[in-house]
Parts: sequence; C-alpha cells; structure tokens
Amino acid sequence: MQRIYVDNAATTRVSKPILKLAGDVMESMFYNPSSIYREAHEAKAKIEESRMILADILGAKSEEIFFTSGGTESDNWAIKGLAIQHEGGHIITSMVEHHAVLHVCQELEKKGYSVTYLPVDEMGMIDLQDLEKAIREDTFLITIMFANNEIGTIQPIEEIGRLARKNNIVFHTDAVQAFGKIRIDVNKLSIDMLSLSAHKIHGLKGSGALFIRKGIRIQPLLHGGGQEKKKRSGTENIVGIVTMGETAKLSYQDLEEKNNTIMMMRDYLIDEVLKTIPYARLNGDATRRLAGNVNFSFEFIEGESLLMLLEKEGILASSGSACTSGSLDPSHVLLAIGLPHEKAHGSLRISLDYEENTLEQMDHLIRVLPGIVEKLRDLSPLYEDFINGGA
Amino acid sequence: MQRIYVDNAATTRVSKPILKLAGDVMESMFYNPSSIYREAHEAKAKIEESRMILADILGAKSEEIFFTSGGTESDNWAIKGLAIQHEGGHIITSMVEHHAVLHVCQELEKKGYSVTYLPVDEMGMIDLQDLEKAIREDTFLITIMFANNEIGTIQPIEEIGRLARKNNIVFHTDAVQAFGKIRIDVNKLSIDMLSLSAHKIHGLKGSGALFIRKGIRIQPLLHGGGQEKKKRSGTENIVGIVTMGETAKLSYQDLEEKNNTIMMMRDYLIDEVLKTIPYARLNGDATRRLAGNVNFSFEFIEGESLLMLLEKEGILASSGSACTSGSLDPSHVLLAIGLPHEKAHGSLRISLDYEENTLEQMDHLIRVLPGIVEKLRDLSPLYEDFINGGA
Amino acid sequence: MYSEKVMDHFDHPRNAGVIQNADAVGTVGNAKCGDIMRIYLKIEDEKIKDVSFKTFGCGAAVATSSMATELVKGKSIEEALTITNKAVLDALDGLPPNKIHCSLLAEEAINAAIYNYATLNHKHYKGLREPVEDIYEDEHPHDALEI
Amino acid sequence: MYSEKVMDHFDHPRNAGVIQNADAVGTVGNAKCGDIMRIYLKIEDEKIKDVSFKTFGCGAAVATSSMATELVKGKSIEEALTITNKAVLDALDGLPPNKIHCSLLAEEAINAAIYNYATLNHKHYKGLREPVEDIYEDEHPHDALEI
Ligand SMILES: Cc1ncc(COP(=O)(O)O)c(C=O)c1O
Ligand SMILES: Cc1ncc(COP(=O)(O)O)c(C=O)c1O
Repeated sequence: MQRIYVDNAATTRVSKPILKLAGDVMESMFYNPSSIYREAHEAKAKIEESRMILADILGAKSEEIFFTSGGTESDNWAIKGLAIQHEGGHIITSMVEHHAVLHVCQELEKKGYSVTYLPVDEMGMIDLQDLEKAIREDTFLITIMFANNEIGTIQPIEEIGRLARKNNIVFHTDAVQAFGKIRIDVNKLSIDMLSLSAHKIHGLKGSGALFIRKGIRIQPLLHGGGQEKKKRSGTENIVGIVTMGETAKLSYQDLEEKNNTIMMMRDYLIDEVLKTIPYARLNGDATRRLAGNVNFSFEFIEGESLLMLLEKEGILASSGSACTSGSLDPSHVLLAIGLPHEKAHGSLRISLDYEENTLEQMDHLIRVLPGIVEKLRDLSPLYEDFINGGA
Repeated sequence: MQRIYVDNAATTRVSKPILKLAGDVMESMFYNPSSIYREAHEAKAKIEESRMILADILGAKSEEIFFTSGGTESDNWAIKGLAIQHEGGHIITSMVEHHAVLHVCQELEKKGYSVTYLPVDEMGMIDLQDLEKAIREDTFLITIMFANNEIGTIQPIEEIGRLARKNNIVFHTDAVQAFGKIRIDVNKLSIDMLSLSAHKIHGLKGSGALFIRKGIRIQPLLHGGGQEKKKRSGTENIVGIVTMGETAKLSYQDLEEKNNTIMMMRDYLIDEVLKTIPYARLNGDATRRLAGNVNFSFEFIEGESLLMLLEKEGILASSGSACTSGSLDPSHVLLAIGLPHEKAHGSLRISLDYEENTLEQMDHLIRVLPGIVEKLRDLSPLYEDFINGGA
Repeated sequence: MYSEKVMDHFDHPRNAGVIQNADAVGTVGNAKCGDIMRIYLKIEDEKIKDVSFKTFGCGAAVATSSMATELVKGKSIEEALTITNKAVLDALDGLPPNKIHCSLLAEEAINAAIYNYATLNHKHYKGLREPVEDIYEDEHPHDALEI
Repeated sequence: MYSEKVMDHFDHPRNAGVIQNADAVGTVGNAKCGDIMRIYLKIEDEKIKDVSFKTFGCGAAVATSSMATELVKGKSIEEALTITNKAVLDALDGLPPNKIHCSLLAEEAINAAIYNYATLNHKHYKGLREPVEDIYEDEHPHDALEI
C-alpha cells in the first residue's frame, strides 16, 4: 500500500535538489573551512553564501547569523547564553513553547531565575495584556514561539516585539515551525534572536541557525576552536550548512502560492472531517494557524490506537497523546488550551506539506478516518458510558 | 597539478562507502525516530545499530554511548555537565589539550573552579608524578587527551585511568584524534568519559559521540525533546549517526596493517626531511605518536609562507603558526613542549591517512620541501643574522 | 516496537465488547493517564464462563486487555486471581519498557471485576484485593527528565 | 582569501634581499608575534635610490614588505615618510582583517630604516618617529574570545 506522510511538522523528506546538493558538497567539499588552502577557502565561501541567504530571508545582516546543530541548540543557546549575564533575573515565556524552550526555562528556575509561563486562550494565543502585566524590572528576556508545532497557532509576534523593544527587553522567538512557511522580517517584527532548523523544511537533521541581532551579547554554549566568530565552536558542518541555505531559498520561492495550495487541502480536510465525524473538534485557531497544520480531538478515543489504525491504512501522522511519548500526561499544549485529559489523549496532528501531499491523499484520509474512529469508539468504555448517559 | 592532501588531522575526505550510505540514508530514512510508525522505528533501529557498533569498538555498553554534534560538543558536555555538580571544585587537565577542552576549563576558572594545567615534557608527555601531586581533596575531574592533534603524542592513558580510579576521580579523555586509529578499551583503560568525532575518520562533520560510563551522572547541555534518553535533546541527526557507526567500523578493520603502512610512510618522510634539510627538527615523540602524524619545525622561517609555497606545489598541509590562526601566539602545544616562538612559528604539520596518501606523495614532498625552505630562508632576516653569526 | 503478538491482539482484539447480563464488571485506570479498562464477567460454578472488555488506551492497553481476557476465560475465579501482569506480558512476547504499566492495568481490571462479583455475592477469594483508585498515583515519569 | 596582488607579491617578491653597502637598515617586529621585517636603504640626495627587504612572516607580511619597497623606491625621504599602511593596503587591494597588522609593520619598517639613516647622519625629517620596540604590545587578540 502507498504510504501517505502527513507528519511534516515532525520532520520532512529531504527534497531532490537538496539530496543532490548534499551529495556534491559531501564529495567535493570535505575540507576544513579554517584551513588556508584554496579548497578550504572555497568551503568557507560556500558557508558564507549560505549565511547570506538566511540573512537575506530574515532581513538580517549576514554577521548576525550563527550556525548550530539544530533548533534545540539554538533555543538552548539563546536562552542560556543570555541568562548567564542576568543571574537570577526574570524570563517571560508561554505555556505552549516547545520543550527546547520550556525545559531550558525550568532548568533556569532551578538555578534561581524566575520564569512567567503565560497562559494561552483556547486557540493557543497568548494575551498581550498578560504579557505587558508580566513584565518586571528584572525581566531580561521574552521568549515566545512564532508558530506552535502542535496546533499551528501563530502568535502576535510584531506586537510582542514592540512591547519588548519598548521595555528594553530582549525578544527571542523559536521560529522552527514558522521559518520557510511564513515571511519573517526581524526588523519589522523587532525580533532580537530567532531559532531555526533545517530538517523542518526539507533540509538535513543536525543543522540549524540562530539569528542574534548585532549588539545583543550572549555567551557561547560551546567553547573551543573559535569557529563562527568565536561564538559557536566546532568544525563547521558544511553539508548541513550549505543545504540549509539552499533549502531555505527554495522554501521561500513562490511561498504564497504554495501556502494557498496547502491551505486549500487543509481546509478541505478540516471541513470534511468535522462534517462526517461526530464529537470531533479542531484544536487551535481556524485562520491564524500554519498553512499545513491540522489538529483534531476525537472524543472517547486515544491517540496511539488511532495512529496505529491509521498506519494500517498507510497514513503516517502523530498525536499529542501521552501514550506516544511514553509519559502519562498528554501534550502540554493541548492541556494549555483547556482540553480535558481525555480529549487531549484523543488528538491527531496532521501536518501537510506542499511537496509531500496531494488532494487525493486528503480524500483517502477523509474516507478511512470515520471508520477508524468508530471502531475505537466501539471499543471504548468512555463512549459506552456516554451512550448510556453517564459515567 | 594533482593536489596532495596531507591535512587529515584537520578533517578527512568522506570515503566512497560513506558517501553512498549517507545518500541512501538521506533519501530513505528521513523520518523522525521518535515517531511511532514503522519507518520511524526502522530509523530508530539504525541509530541503535550505530550506537552498538561504537559501544563494541570501545568495549562499552550501548546505553553508555550518546550522540552529539561533534567532538567540541562532547568535550563541552563532559566537562561542563560534570562540573555543574561540583561547584567550585578542582579539575586537572594538560597544557596541550585541544581548545574544546582548554577553553572550557578557562571558562570554568572564571566561574570559580580551579584548574591545574599539567605541563608536558619536550615530547609532549605529561608526567604521572605531576598528575599524582596535582590531585586534591576537591578534584572531581581529570581530563587528558588521548592523542594530540598537533604533534600526535599519545598520553599514558592506562596509567592516568588507574590513578583516577584509585582516587575516585572521574576520568574524561578527548579521543577525537585517537578514535579509529588506536584500539581503545574503556574498561582496561579505566576511562569514564570519552569524546569522539566522525569527520576525523572519513565520516561527516557535525557528528560525534560521548561515552559516559554507567553510574557517572552528568547534566545535559541541551534540554528539550528528551532524545538520547533525555540526556541530549534535539532531533537525531540520522545520517550523521548511521555513517559514524559505519565509518568507525571500517576504520578499525585491519587497523594494524593500515597503521603499519602509514607509519612506514611517516618514518620515511621524517628520515628524508631531517637528512636533507638543516636546522629542522621533529616535534613530538618518535614512537609514542599517532601513526599518521608528522610535525616539523624549520628554523628561521614562518609557517604560513611555508604552507603557501607548499600549496603551489599541490601540497595541502597545516602549521602551528599564529599567522594561520590570525592570532599572535603560535600553537600552545608547540610552546608547551618548550619551543621558542620563532621555532613554533616555523612548524609544519603533515597528517597522513591510509586511504588518502601514497609513498609517491611522500617522494614529491621530499623533493620540493628543501627548495621551499631554502627560498624562505633566503628571505629571512633571522637566517641572515644566524649566518652572520648573531642577531 | 510492538511484538507480533501485540499487533495481532491489537488488530484483532479477542472478547471485545459488552456481555449483556454480566455477573460482574470492573473498571480501572483513568482518563488523565490515558488508559481505562473495563472487564465484564459471566460466572457459573465459580468458573469464568465468559469474559469481555472495553478499553480506552494505546495499542498495548488494547492488546493486554485482549490477552488478559483470553488467559482468564474458562478458569476458576481463584485461578484467574493468580494471573499476574508478568503472565500477560509473557503471553504477548513482552512490551516496550514504557508500556509495562498497561499489563499492570490488565491485572488490576481482572481483579476489580472479580471484586465486584465477590461484593455482589458476599464471597471471599484468596488473593483478591480492593481495587486501587488510581494505580499511577506514585509514578511521575516526567520527573525522570534530568540525568 | 588573499587578493591577486598579494599573491603576486608573495610569489614574486620585489626588492627581496640585501643591499650591500646600504646606507641604512631598520628592523621591526619580533619572533614572538611571528613577523619580522628588515628594510635596507640606499640613499642619494635625500632620495631613496634603492631599497630591499628581508621578511620573516606570513604571506601578507612578505607581500606588504614587497609592496612597501615598491612604493618608496625613488621617492624622497620625506615623501617616503608619508606613505601609510593604508597606502600599502590599497596598493595590494586590501588584506583580510586579521592581517591588517602586517601593513602596519611595513609602515614601521620603512620608518625604522629612515630613522637609522637619520641617526647615522644626524638628520631630522618631518613625520619621523622613534621606532617602537614591539608594535603589538597593546594587542591581545586572544582575549577577544568571548562574545
Ligand atoms: C517549535 C520547535 N522548536 C524546536 C524544535 C527542535 O528543533 P531540532 O529538532 O532541530 O532540534 C522543534 C522540532 O523538533 C520545534 O517544532
Ligand atoms: C583533539 C581534538 N579535540 C576536539 C576536536 C573538535 O572536534 P569537532 O571538530 O568534531 O568539534 C578536534 C578537531 O577539531 C580535535 O583534534
């Protein structure tokens, strides 16, 4: 059976041109960019080219882009690297951040920092008034994600940036899910630091970048040979870096057109599913969401079982169920938007991609999903109780 | 003109089988190993296979191997991750460590830790009695590299391990240059943590690993999604990880034979150069050195000029001269073995590799090197003074 | 990740559903943790004549429910009470470490159903325990984050 | 990394070597920093009739020495003293940032040689400075490690 990959928020297929480029660079550009012969300078130049591409996309200067091993390192570096200069200070973040931000903040709390985790409304949006009220004398960082990885909600980044700037607070945003899918201008949005990752946009895992606005000083996370202007040591991952630049460029080509196509698929899927399956809901905002993100909750059933039955139909997706993560609590994001545990457990994330998915695939999904949900409900004691009118 | 790459200690060419494997994995195994469908489990299984290969090579358990973004991250993690639990304690290292260790130690000094930098003898060896004397009540870590990246000197790891064990001190070794070139048994050598990097053995840049002996607890450097048993977050760099295992396996195949071939080339080069070029010396130990490492000092001349003329003859090498690094002090390793600045500036590192180099290349080097050295000496005011009998 | 046996029992759950006129029913787990199991029993002459289940939970939860019902079917009540989570695990060729709790839940569900039968009929059985309210109350896997 | 001009002057240094019976010689830099430049001057009628250099140092050091000698050759002493490191840099189409100090060294070497001439001949020139012992004494690029 044909496999249908609708888990593009987890990671993406390496695209054909990137596969080719990676092969070429791997073969011909293995040199250490710090060496002094011609081949090494060429490798170095390729890295600088990639840096320039990312800078151009973000409206940044090329010397403001630093390459890392991925989104997680970028988030860790931005937050810890700044925090070290503000011993015991205050950070504002949200309850729906990725763990790469959330767990760093929790670590810092253990070390004596204070952190405000802003709540979100049922759409997953923070409240700007909450944010403004949370600002303290000693607030040195606001770190709020650009777009959520589970429910796709896009935060009011420009307004957050403006508030941060007004209060002289550094603003970091985890744009791992937004980069390549939303046009971003770090100046217009007053972003001071921004994390991105290549593997979410058809690049390679293990490659990311951190934009650090000139004038913002953060401590290195990795000390050593002094690469990346001494801010991020380690022999440069040339293949990862060069392909990241290229894949970013490709992502932003005809972005609006691509997004329209994806949104059309997304909205078709959402409409049909909500029409045909009872006791189903869409999590997140209907419009202020990533073009490719769909997140449903189906009452009375559990996510992992749902995924397993979907896989039998060739559909590869993900869920915010605790069972898929081996922990007991389901997704902190779904809890934060107010879902009760049992609904959070019954969530299904379908993340679409322009290169990967087709309308036919949506039709297949729409065809098989009702039966699967019904099958699991037939097995569910919660549904039995519901039908019998009480727990 | 044919280019002769003799800078294999800086990085290595990605080998044919690794190129092929990387291409295959990139194309077919892009899935996120944390996902729950079959393809993701297969990716996960490949990662575990690679972990097992590394563990087997080191005589370790597979759950003691953690994947990182390279040697630099492994060094940083091992040292900082342990240090955080020993606030203000004492570390013993050597003066000839790679900057990924040295600069981390210097950072920790700024934070109130004390560090003893053991001196080395003119061969680059630490003195075990020095080490024993340096041990204090509050010494929590001994971090001494396995083999030096500049002069190839191999430290008495087994004895260091024994001393550390006897004194209940954690022993970390930076084995980035030794791994794949020397057989290593972490139990026989009493090693508690060991850093390695893939790109030094024909793998990819941006991939490394840290062995952490069971029972040794270190804090994560990167917090987030909880990958690598929650010790090292970040979506796994599957291509880097899988190729690292394979390239490690290939490196250790017929190791002794390969080392004999390399040593034969190495010793031929050393003998001929010292025979034909006056005022030249071999830095490091004649025998207790990496099979592929050659490090000369040529008096009265400077390393970068030397490299530039060598490149004109197609030879790509490196130097410990400050001019190649853009700083003023030449290599801390060459200074540590007692070279005066001017000799340190005139150093040349030639690092050989079994797959990369041939005896004919050595002949070419032996043919062109004397003329190049002579040309630079003719230009050198230091040589002029020497010939005229005084400065 | 799951054994073939687990997949088989997930794909084709044995004894799924409701027994009309059941002699006993027991429900364990809670929605917070993502697993709820309900066991129905039909009992004759102190023997489990019929058994069925309903489960809200992951693949392992469904498979362990299914296997547990298979293991107790036809057994005497006292025999059924000796079936441990280990027996369910073994019969399924094991579970991934983070799914072991599902097999515990199955053991608890059988116990709870028999407890219900015992209560309704004023009987006492060796090995019968009062069902726990929340079998996870002492587990906090999220705290295991730091090494 | 180096411009074509730099590479040309490195590959084919102009005025390399010693002038026998030179009227003046100046040496600057030190081995610690890895750059030493020595300039020989032949002077007639307050004009630099001939000039040569010897340099221990990197490619940029050799090229700047070579270019500096070209720039002062035939010039009057006073003119030669007005030649700045900027002029040398420009003539070479620039240098990488971490090599700028080489051009400073060339300027210093010319100055030192002229200073030697002035001392030997009890002369004074506008713009002539006493040579510095170690032109790097205030620089500590290694401290620049932290961001
Ligand atoms: C919002 C967000 N932040 C951070 C990350 C971590 O990025 P990486 O996997 O490159 O470490 C991810 C994805 O895993 C993400 O979705
Ligand atoms: C001894 C030693 N340690 C650490 C490193 C750093 O490794 P990586 O380049 O993978 O960060 C290197 C090489 O660069 C090395 O030679």
